[in-house]
Amino acid sequence: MEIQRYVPTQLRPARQMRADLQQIEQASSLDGVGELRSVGEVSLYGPGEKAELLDLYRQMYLIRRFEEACAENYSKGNIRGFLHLYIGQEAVAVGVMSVLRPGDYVVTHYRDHGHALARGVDTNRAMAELFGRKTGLSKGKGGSMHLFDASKRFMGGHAIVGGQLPLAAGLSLSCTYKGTDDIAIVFFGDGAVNQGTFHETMNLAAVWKLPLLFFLENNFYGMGSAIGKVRAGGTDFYPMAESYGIESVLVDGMNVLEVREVMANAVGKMRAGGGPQFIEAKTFRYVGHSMADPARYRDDSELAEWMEKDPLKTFPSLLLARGAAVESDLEAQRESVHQEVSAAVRFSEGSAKPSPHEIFDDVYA
Amino acid sequence: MEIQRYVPTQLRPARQMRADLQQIEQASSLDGVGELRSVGEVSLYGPGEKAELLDLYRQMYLIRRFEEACAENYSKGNIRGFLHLYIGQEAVAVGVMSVLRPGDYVVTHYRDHGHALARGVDTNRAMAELFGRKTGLSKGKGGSMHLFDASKRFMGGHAIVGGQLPLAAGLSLSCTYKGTDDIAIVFFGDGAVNQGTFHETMNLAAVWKLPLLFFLENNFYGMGSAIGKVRAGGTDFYPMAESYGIESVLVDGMNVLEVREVMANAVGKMRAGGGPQFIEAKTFRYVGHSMADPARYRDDSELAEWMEKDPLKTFPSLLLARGAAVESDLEAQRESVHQEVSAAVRFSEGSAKPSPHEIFDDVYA
Amino acid sequence: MPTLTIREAIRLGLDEALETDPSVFLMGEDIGTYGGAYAVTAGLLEKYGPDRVRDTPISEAAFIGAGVGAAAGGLRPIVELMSMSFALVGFDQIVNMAANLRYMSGGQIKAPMVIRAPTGAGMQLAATHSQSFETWLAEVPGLRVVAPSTPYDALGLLRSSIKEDNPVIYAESAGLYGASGETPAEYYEVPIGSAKVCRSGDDATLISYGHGMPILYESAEILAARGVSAEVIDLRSLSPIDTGVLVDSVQKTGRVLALDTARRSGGIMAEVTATLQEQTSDWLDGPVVRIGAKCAPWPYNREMEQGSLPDAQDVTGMLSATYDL
Amino acid sequence: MPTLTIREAIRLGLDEALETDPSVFLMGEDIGTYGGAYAVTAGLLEKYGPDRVRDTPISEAAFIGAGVGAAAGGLRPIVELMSMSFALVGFDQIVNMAANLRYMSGGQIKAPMVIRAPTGAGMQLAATHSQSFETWLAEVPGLRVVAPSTPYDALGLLRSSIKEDNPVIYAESAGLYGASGETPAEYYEVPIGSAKVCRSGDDATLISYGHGMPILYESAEILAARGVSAEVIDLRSLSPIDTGVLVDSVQKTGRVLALDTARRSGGIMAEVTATLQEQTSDWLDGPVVRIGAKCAPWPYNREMEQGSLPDAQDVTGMLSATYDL
Ligand SMILES: Cc1ncc(C[n+]2csc(CCOP(=O)(O)OP(=O)(O)O)c2C)c(N)n1
Ligand SMILES: Cc1ncc(C[n+]2csc(CCOP(=O)(O)OP(=O)(O)O)c2C)c(N)n1
Ligand SMILES: [Mg+2]
Ligand SMILES: [Mg+2]
Repeated sequence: MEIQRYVPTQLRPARQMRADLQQIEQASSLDGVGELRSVGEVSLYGPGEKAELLDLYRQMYLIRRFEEACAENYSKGNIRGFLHLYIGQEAVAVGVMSVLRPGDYVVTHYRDHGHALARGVDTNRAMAELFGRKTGLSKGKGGSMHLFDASKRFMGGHAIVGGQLPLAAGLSLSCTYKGTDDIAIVFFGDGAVNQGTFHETMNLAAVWKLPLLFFLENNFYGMGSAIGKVRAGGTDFYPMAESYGIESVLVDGMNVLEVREVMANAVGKMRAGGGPQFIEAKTFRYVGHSMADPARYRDDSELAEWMEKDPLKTFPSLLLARGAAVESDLEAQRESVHQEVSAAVRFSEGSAKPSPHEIFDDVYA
Repeated sequence: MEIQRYVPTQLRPARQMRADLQQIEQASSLDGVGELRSVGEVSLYGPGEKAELLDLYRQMYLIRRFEEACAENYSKGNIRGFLHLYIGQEAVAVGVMSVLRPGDYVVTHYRDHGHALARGVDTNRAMAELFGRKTGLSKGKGGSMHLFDASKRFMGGHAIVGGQLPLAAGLSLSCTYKGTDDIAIVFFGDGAVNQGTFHETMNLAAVWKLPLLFFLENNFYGMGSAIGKVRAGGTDFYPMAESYGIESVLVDGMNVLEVREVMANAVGKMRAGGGPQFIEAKTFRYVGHSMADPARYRDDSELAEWMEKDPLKTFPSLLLARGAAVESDLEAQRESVHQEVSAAVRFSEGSAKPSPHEIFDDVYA
Repeated sequence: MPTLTIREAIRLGLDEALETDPSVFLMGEDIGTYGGAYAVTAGLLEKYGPDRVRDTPISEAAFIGAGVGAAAGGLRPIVELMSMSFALVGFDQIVNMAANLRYMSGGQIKAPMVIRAPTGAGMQLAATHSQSFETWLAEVPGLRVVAPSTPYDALGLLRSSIKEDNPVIYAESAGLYGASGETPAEYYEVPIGSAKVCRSGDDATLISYGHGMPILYESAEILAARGVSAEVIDLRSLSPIDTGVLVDSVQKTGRVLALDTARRSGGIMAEVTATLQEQTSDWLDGPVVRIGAKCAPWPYNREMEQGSLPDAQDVTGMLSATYDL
Repeated sequence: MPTLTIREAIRLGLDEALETDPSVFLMGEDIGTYGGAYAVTAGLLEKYGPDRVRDTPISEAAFIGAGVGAAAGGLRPIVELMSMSFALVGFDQIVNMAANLRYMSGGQIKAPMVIRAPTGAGMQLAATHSQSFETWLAEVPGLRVVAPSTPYDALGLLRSSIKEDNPVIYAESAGLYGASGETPAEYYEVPIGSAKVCRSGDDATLISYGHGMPILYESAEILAARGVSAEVIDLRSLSPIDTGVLVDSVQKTGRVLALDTARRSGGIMAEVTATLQEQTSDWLDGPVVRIGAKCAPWPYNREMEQGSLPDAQDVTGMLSATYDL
């Protein structure tokens, strides 16, 4: 079967939505998001925004470096079980989270480090969880696939494909039930679209007009299966949202600013009571599905093409080109990230392991 | 929530597909179907076709009368458990089955009497099953919701909403696997569309190009739930098939000839290797969901509107008007049906009940 | 004391919770306009409106999971399944999500929700609609499972279940909705995890729950007529099982029979049997007697279905055979 | 005799069936191009092509059900699940469809299919990925359930499972794929429903299956060193259970321990315990000893996970405590 490759020109340019967006911004409360600008207008930053842009870079770099440390520590046997890296997809998590408020709920699948870190989860405790330590977010009980931080409304880390979607629907229901304009967002992969829960949750969210943002990270493979082999109707998923009456949009998942802009638009509509939204980001994981996967099922050339759009190259270049940062700004971020990640590894190594009698803790409330 | 009513003019007239159909008929082998004519051309029947048309009437009348006898015997306590009547939807089953060949597989849900009878299942044994007798199709083990006749490739009768769809996919796979041009058809209701299995099976059938015909009997209610309350995106389901790359069509489920024509078209394409097809028929059950349901959730006027299109009135009128039958032809059919149904009840009453030791039979092959 | 049916007792408990706790809401197929497949929720939509009595699509996986999410978001959803048999299409959401969420998050999240469902055979609904999956769910750490057999327990356990901070499976014997009994007007609760000695006796301990209880009462009467005094215990809670009450009774009587109206092999009575033979072997006059339905799928035909279900003759017969009673 | 790992033995069995029986085909997630999550099916796509080695979408319910349908249509599908834990999203198709189809149709239809899946804990995959649902499925009338612990049994049971006219759950202990052993070059089968006495002894009977077997062997060695001669039995088949072999052994030894690497409560060993206490109570020196994993969801952390799993110390310790051995 022929696999349709992602062609950037298929994207609905985020900029077309600017008018829309501005209306919405006035109508709703996008706390802490500030005025959004598309890529071409980055040079128009104000003083606060420069720091914000740099921070986007820092976060993407943090995820990348954190995961490189994960891979390293997996080889050393400090991390075990299934480990799924997010490397290549960083622009998605960072762009998305930059738009959310503390009251919003975030739910994702097992490829969750990037989402957790971008949501502001403590780096030490995230790494300690992977090390299976007592100081880990889930006290060592969850591991890589089950990162949780309820204080950040980061509600996991779920390892059954598609299983997280209904949970997120319920969380979003709790937001409207309580009369808030908080929302829930749920991340899932192209493979998860083939689970019945995807379909059931799309319908439920639409029928009940839930403030649930379906965020599909389409990285073209579900484990070793290229989309075209396991999915009818092409490699674009966002058009199918229409059959549920859910508005949908496609975005370049390698471009953090576009993600951010598309998100702000969708979230604005949701806070104003518009019901669910669907965003599909085209992206790519550079490494295998998990540490066990050498990714023999795909071409090096496919990877190489995507790496040209690597957000950790393109975004800093843009910042430099537009005068939003100078090289030393970037270097300072990288340096601080290196320290943060090393500290997280040291923290984890130094943390106690849970004792066997804790097996029975946390089974019941 | 406003419930969208079915408006006949929304139908894609079956006749528009005539050109298409003729091509297909030449390309494939529609054994025993004969040349199809749409309603307006019924007067052009040849001698064999007259008998065929009368038979369509007979079958619809048989289903109606059979089910009236079911209701009667439910009140008497001869039939128990859940009993779901098909009254009002007869044109669908009869139109559909008239196009199928003996090698095709038929799978349906718990509202299955109509499908079974139209498929040619023995009336006596069908009724005996409802009576829970040894002579029943399933030896009294299945009851109303689980009619099976493997010799007719009638593969049930399934009582878990949506559960029958994957089974039908597997049956259709067996057809192509063995290199035949047999197909499988699966019936389901508007409520079943909300089960994950619907979505998963649509995708699987499309990806694997299975000869599986998805036949949706949209009777506007799933038990007491009007579609609009439990389903996003309106009361038409057939457009969503497109998001799986499955060709779909809407048909008037009260018009047996239209159903037949649309079916012949779809089945022709499938036999020619075209993969799955989707047909949605708008129809209505005149009675409650099951014998326990007085159907208080809907207006009498809605029912009255549908009953004006009752196939057991409109179809015989058409036959008379076009000269395809005279009143005595119809009367003869009715008389023979009455005898058949009475005989089935007598057969069932007279049949032995299974003995308790048979509980353990048929658990394992 | 007012006399209520189990159906009415449950409705009362739901009504009361909706009235007093704004975080409580109901979800399920046809629980609103239709009033519920077994009419348990009749009238509640009219009283509390569609935000609190929510008709769902036929999407068990989605709305069970949405219940978990709503609970994790601070609400107290009560989810109705039309049948325990339909739990299967949402089993992953119950077993992997509701039950594991707290543990996987290291105790950060709680999911206080109740899943109610009619369960059991006896209504000629055949193989797919007559099953008792509460016995499987009772094995799952993280869940609580209760199963009332009287209106008193139905109301008392429902109150405890709604207050409980863990997900609770509330199994309603489909054949008992119409069973009636006295229910105090004053507020009371029946704690989860407490079995009840329904009739005390010295010669044998009879254990069951739900639909099995009427069979035990009938058996006890037959035994009494023979001069055998049977102690009858209703588990009421399948998770946790109140082992203490069972062990005390068996230590007194030295003879025990565990009856399930679901299939005999596996299930909750295998667990009860295994536990009792372990903890009371020094007191027992013979093996624990285990009785259940025949190990076949449930047939439609009435005689076969009734023949598959255990009855008082089976109970008294097995007791004589094993203990010479 | 050639030495194979369990992984290789299963692959050999699949290869052989594909080669000899045109009605056999494989379905599952990533079993083709990727070669299978545990590399069991590696190389088979290349050899037999995509019609017979079918990569599926991540739609367990659909493709398990499609397996049932294909079987009902006369084929012999072998369905791989990436994990027994994922059976839950397709549980309805297994329990209500595969198991009940024959019964509901009054014996008209048979569904000869095999569902293979890695099962069990020990790989730090945490709560949702470490479960052993074969013990639930073993309770379902209409299904057969087998679970090999050696390459010999893996191949022999796979052959029988593929020939079997009923749906078979073939549970592969995830921790044992690499275990190796001798496998005759001549054709043989291991019948479904036959337990194996792996080591004979007179003083105690030790029973387990799958991943529990290495623990029993180690225990038997420790006991032997103490002068206690243990008979070790591998159930191999969880449905039906070969009660005869178990009863014979217990009648000889008078002492019995049943070990499960899944959680202790409920499950197959509750059934074994309940059955043995009933059928061998006159021969037993004490209660049947039942050992299993701790009753909590599976934790990720290695020490906790290992602490949760039973080991040889638990076995020998419990035997001494109960039987003074
Ligand atoms: C129900 C279920 N089936 C199978 C798996 C095994 N599995 C884990 S991840 C995965 C691939 C998912 O792909 P996708 O949704 O595209 O996400 P990605 O890994 O690409 O981020 C599979 C098959 C699972 N965890 N749950
Ligand atoms: C999984 C599952 N959930 C719920 C039910 C109960 N139930 C039986 S039929 C039905 C309504 C189905 O409606 P629809 O699919 O529209 O078919 P119709 O009855 O209208 O023919 C429901 C909710 C069931 N049998 N299975
Ligand atoms: Mg993917
Ligand atoms: Mg309907």
